[in-house]
Amino acid sequence: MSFIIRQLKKYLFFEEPEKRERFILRPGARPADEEGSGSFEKAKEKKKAESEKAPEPGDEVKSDIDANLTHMKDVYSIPVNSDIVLREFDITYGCRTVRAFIIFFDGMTNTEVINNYILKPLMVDSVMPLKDTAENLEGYVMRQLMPHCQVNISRGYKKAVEAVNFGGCALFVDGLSVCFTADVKGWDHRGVEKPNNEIIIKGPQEAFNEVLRTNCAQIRKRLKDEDLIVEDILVGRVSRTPCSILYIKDVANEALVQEIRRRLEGISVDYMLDAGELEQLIEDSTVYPSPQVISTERPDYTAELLVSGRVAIIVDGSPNVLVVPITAFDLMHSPEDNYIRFPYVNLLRYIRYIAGFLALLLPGLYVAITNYHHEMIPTDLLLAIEASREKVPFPSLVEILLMEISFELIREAGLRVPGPIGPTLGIIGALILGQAAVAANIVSPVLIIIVALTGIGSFAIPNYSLAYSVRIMRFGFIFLGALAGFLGITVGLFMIGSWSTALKSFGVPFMSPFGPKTSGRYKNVIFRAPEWKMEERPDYLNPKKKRKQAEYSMKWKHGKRKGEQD
Amino acid sequence: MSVFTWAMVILILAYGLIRTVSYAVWNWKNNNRAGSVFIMLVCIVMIALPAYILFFRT
Amino acid sequence: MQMDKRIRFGRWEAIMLITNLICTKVFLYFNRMTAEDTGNAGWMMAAFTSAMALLFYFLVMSLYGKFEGMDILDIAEAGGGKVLRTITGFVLGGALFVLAAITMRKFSEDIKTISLPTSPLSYVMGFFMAGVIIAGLLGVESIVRHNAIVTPIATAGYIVILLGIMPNIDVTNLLPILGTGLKDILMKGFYRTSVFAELLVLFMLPPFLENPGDARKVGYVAITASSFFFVTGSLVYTLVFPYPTSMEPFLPVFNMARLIGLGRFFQRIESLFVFIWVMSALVYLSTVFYFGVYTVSKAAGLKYARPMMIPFAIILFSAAFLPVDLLSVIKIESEIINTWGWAVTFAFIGLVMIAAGAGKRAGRGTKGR
Amino acid sequence: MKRTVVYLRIGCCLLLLIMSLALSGCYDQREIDEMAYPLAVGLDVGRANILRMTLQLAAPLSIGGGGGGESGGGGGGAGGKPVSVITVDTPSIYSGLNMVNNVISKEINMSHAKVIVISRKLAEKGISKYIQAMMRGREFRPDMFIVVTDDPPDVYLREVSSVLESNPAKYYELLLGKDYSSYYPEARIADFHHAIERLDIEPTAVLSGINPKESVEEIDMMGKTGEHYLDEGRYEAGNVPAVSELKNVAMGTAVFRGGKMVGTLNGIESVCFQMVTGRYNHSYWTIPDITGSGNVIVMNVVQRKRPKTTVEMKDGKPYITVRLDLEGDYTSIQSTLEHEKYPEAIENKTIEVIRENVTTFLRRTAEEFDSDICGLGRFMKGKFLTWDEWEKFDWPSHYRNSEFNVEVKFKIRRTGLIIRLMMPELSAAPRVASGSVKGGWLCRYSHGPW
Repeated sequence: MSFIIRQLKKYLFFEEPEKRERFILRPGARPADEEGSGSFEKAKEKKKAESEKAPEPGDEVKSDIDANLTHMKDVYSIPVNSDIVLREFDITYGCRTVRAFIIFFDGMTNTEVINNYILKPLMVDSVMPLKDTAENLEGYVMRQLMPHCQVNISRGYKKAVEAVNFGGCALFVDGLSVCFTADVKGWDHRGVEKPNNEIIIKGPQEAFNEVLRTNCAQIRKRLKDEDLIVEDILVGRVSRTPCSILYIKDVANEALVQEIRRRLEGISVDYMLDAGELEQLIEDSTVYPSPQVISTERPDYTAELLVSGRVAIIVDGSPNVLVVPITAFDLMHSPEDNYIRFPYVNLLRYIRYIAGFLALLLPGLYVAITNYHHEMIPTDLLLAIEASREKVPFPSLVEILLMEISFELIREAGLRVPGPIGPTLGIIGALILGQAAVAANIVSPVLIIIVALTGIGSFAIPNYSLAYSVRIMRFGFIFLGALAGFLGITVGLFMIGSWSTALKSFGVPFMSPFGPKTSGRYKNVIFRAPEWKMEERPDYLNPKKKRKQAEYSMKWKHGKRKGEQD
Repeated sequence: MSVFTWAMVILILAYGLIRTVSYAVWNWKNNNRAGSVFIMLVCIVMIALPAYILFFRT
Repeated sequence: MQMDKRIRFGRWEAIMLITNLICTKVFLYFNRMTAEDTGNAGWMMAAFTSAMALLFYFLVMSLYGKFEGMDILDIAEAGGGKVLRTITGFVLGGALFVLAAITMRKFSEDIKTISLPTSPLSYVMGFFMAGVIIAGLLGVESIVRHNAIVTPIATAGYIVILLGIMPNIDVTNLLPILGTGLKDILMKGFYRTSVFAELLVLFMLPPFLENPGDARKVGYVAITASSFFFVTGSLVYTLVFPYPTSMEPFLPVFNMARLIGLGRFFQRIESLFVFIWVMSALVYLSTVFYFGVYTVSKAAGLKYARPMMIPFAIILFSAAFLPVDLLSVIKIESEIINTWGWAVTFAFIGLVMIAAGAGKRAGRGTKGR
Repeated sequence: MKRTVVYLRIGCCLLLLIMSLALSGCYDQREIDEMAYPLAVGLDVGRANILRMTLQLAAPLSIGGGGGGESGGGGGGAGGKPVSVITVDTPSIYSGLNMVNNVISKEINMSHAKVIVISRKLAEKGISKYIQAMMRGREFRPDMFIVVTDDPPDVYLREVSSVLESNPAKYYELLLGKDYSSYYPEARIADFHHAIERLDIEPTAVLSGINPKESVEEIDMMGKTGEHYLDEGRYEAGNVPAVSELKNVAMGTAVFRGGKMVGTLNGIESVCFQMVTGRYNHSYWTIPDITGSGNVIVMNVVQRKRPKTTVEMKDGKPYITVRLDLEGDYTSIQSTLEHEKYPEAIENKTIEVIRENVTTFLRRTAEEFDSDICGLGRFMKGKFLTWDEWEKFDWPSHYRNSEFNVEVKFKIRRTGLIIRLMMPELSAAPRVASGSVKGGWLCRYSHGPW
């Protein structure tokens, strides 16, 4: 009850809006709080400090192995927890024997590696005579006894537990107040496969999978550039999901990277499992229908977007990578646009925009015209529609809603039915239902055409999320069209337009480069210029380097031939 | 006008009035007396004008 | 004012904003008004009016030099203190408000006439109001950017109308060349400088501009662009509708669009232009309304303009109902707004600037700092 | 967080607004099948009231092809009449629409009316008030055609039953908006309306009528004057020697002065009318043979440029010069004489014929009708500086005194598919003796030397 009153109060009474810094991506901007040094250097220092930070009190690894053992058993609820493996053994060090144990999850780790490169050296090789009888056991274990490439020393339990949770193995040795963590991930996962949802005909056919590092590597192998930075951030208080921020150091705007870092660090949830969740946690407006983040499963497309100065976020366990910031027009681009020749791209884009227009407005326009603007229809068509509607008992609004809803139904059901039945269901649904509905005089035949065109239009939209938003808004336009004809539809367009122009995706106005106007509007927004003309990165991203091509990118066309010179 | 329309009109007017008056109060508290008075005047016009249109104009 | 401090926009957006504000009346009544004033020489009057507006603007702007980057309220304060600032703010805000109310009424009546004849006016106006309130709440950024998108589209639509009507033109309609006489062209043309009344929004813009020096240029470009619309509009209109009948159409451009018929299929498309009209009308209304509220709130020293949107929207909605019928709306429009608008836009602002200049010289400027 | 609250607030406002709008009802919302669409409107002098109005309503089920209902019965619908005609006597157009709504169940929507048919009687009484009423209405289109008939429109509209098109609207659009016959002008209501109010031009309408002939015998009874041919353009609608299933014929022009009809032009005069106004497209002209035998030469005459017209005032009389610039193709030469060899002679003959026709037509408009339908006054306007002077000059009062001078330029450009004999020195064709009138051209085609 008090909550309701509080909410009511919020709506009814004026209270001073809290001071919020709105992030606006400005040209050449450095983050406002760090004059002088770039945010990249700052981040570097921060990371360094973090890795050297002493563990919090109470979290330090004890030098007494029994204490460590009880602690770890406690943490992992051994023996209730059955897939955790705790193996105790002895290390012979010089002439003494030291107790030790390792702990790891069965199934998440590669036992082969543990056996051969961790346990074997520790248990067997340590017996061999030492070349160097240094007193320092810690250094001895680290440098000689663990022939594994990824070993870290941690002084706190937390890090060790984190590592074990993420497919590592922790080694505790008696007498040492540190533990060693080795990365021995070895769970089963999907290999690199063909993309399932963003299918293109020409171009690379590799998709991201669910493994973070594989995904990073997929991008890195395309962008062979040491300036490509992969920054890790753990999101989720409990799940500690590793996420990577990818950007090209000398291209991406530092303020932008800083803002993304800030948003990711500012997420306070327990579990964060997928990129789809992360998208909702970092986007600017959750209510706005269309997505403000590109979520792609194609490494090549991600690389292309990174080159233009955008930033990618990879979430471990999710085959989709988020790329920000974007504008409304980027959502109408397909990865294939880069790989096919320029005349075809323009035709395709043109068709895509028509498809978007149809998917968004066609039913609304149909309702508006048939209910308000009869004079617009050519007389022959008008009489045909009138004849076909003569026996239909519903008003055209009900008629179109009926068909739209059954269309969505077929779509959703087709997704759920297993494998090969899916398309069949679609055909049955579309053909039989449509045909029968017309025969039964429930809908008019013209309407079937409208709904079919709308459906096809919405599938031609390259971005999956955008297609959703278009479908939602379509219903709004149907109602507005039924309310006041073209006036209603125009007011609806105006409202959506106002909202879009007020919106920002990570500091970039959503409707740029048209509102606000920036340069390069005719290069790669609605139309696409030839490849050699793509000299500049999008202006609205304010990248560090404006140009990405030489002025004459086809050098061979200009200078002389070698033979001629000689 | 139907009952529903009346209800809508009254609801909108009441909402606008309460919110604006609360803004005036906020201004008064923040030492903007003149501004507060101005907002109150706006409030009066806001109620008077629709009332005139709805009731008193022949 | 609130977070607006950080909001900036470029020259292009400002030009589009001002041009759309001035040119929306081409869709409404401008052509008929020129025909009523000067017969078939309306295009001459339009050209003369534009030239006069440029001259006035030049004069006003020559006073502006010292105050670069300030809006008219700050200028008034620099010269005449708080009192002048408040007076200026209320005069300008009031003027914008009258413009918004009349245009709102007019557009609603138009839409009612051409596509929703049996709906009550409040129903039609409700749609406009909804758009205006939402744009007002979303703020100046959204309005300005929307202008930058809508104005080119509206221009394209307008040019399509002009091209589509080409087969119907008759060049002899321009004769006798001087229309109802040179005196009419000059005298009425002078008063009709009022069609540039919306320029006063420009004097509120400088703080928002990325480069405050642009304000001057924005004005010149916007006036020139508008004069293009005015002249082509009335020229083509006169060429299509011969003089005595050219005074009749209630909605000149709509009537022109009705005549478009290119073959059996490409005709009866005037309803499509409802899109363009309503769109530019909504942008116009939201801009004028927003800046009206903004000016008044700033003059009253309010910290936030947004909470004033709803009360002022209610006032606007009721004020639009004040004229009893369409004829009185047209009368107000042509006899008050379009006859005396220049007094506010050019004379009043010029006076304020002169006063401010004098005040500054008298030493107030240093104290204000 | 706060931002979302703002959006939520906006969303709530929106929802409330839309709900209120929705609940208050969609006032203008009309389904297509709740409307009846007249395709033509007829106006006549009423007996029971001032005006007799006839509406020709489209019957969608028979035009649009019956409702897609195999199961519903009815089906096909090709059998029914495409239109249904209603006649009411009424004081004015709009009150007539009200009355019609008492008869039929659907609301009348005029936005698809293509043509307005006016009886001659009404036209002679004056129709400007009705035209004005239609121009004011939102539903009437400004591009409706305007037609005057000798017969009552109710009879006329009942007779309209096109054979080639199932949809009468298409029939009207193709018939009246066509550009391949010049025997009647293109008359749209918007132009008509303008012309009523203008000083420098007078309105015209298409002349149409019912051709009642049922059989060829009726044509036989029209009689013929000897062996000489009659120009096909001398007819007016209603007395055209044709028999067809289609009873209504459009031919000729109705001439108005102000809002009142003052006379008619026949087909050939209508052609001249369009030549002078520059809206002439092309038509076949029948030119008598230069030798004076009963044969004819048929010429496809095209307007090359818009005519140049000048008006001079001399001793208070307008001297009007019209310069026509035409060109043409041979379409047929009946005589066996090789007329192709003498293009100049034929050109001159054509010029003579056209000039005579145009001059007669112009004189007729000035002297008989006193109505400047060609808009020649438009060329006088430029001589004045201001509108007041032009109004004071009062062109309509001067027009009847006009002197006309028609200059025609005509050049034969092409010869159709047969080009032989154009150049005498190249042709080695044997000369066929003249005088064999009958079948002369026939033997050229079938027994030619090639």
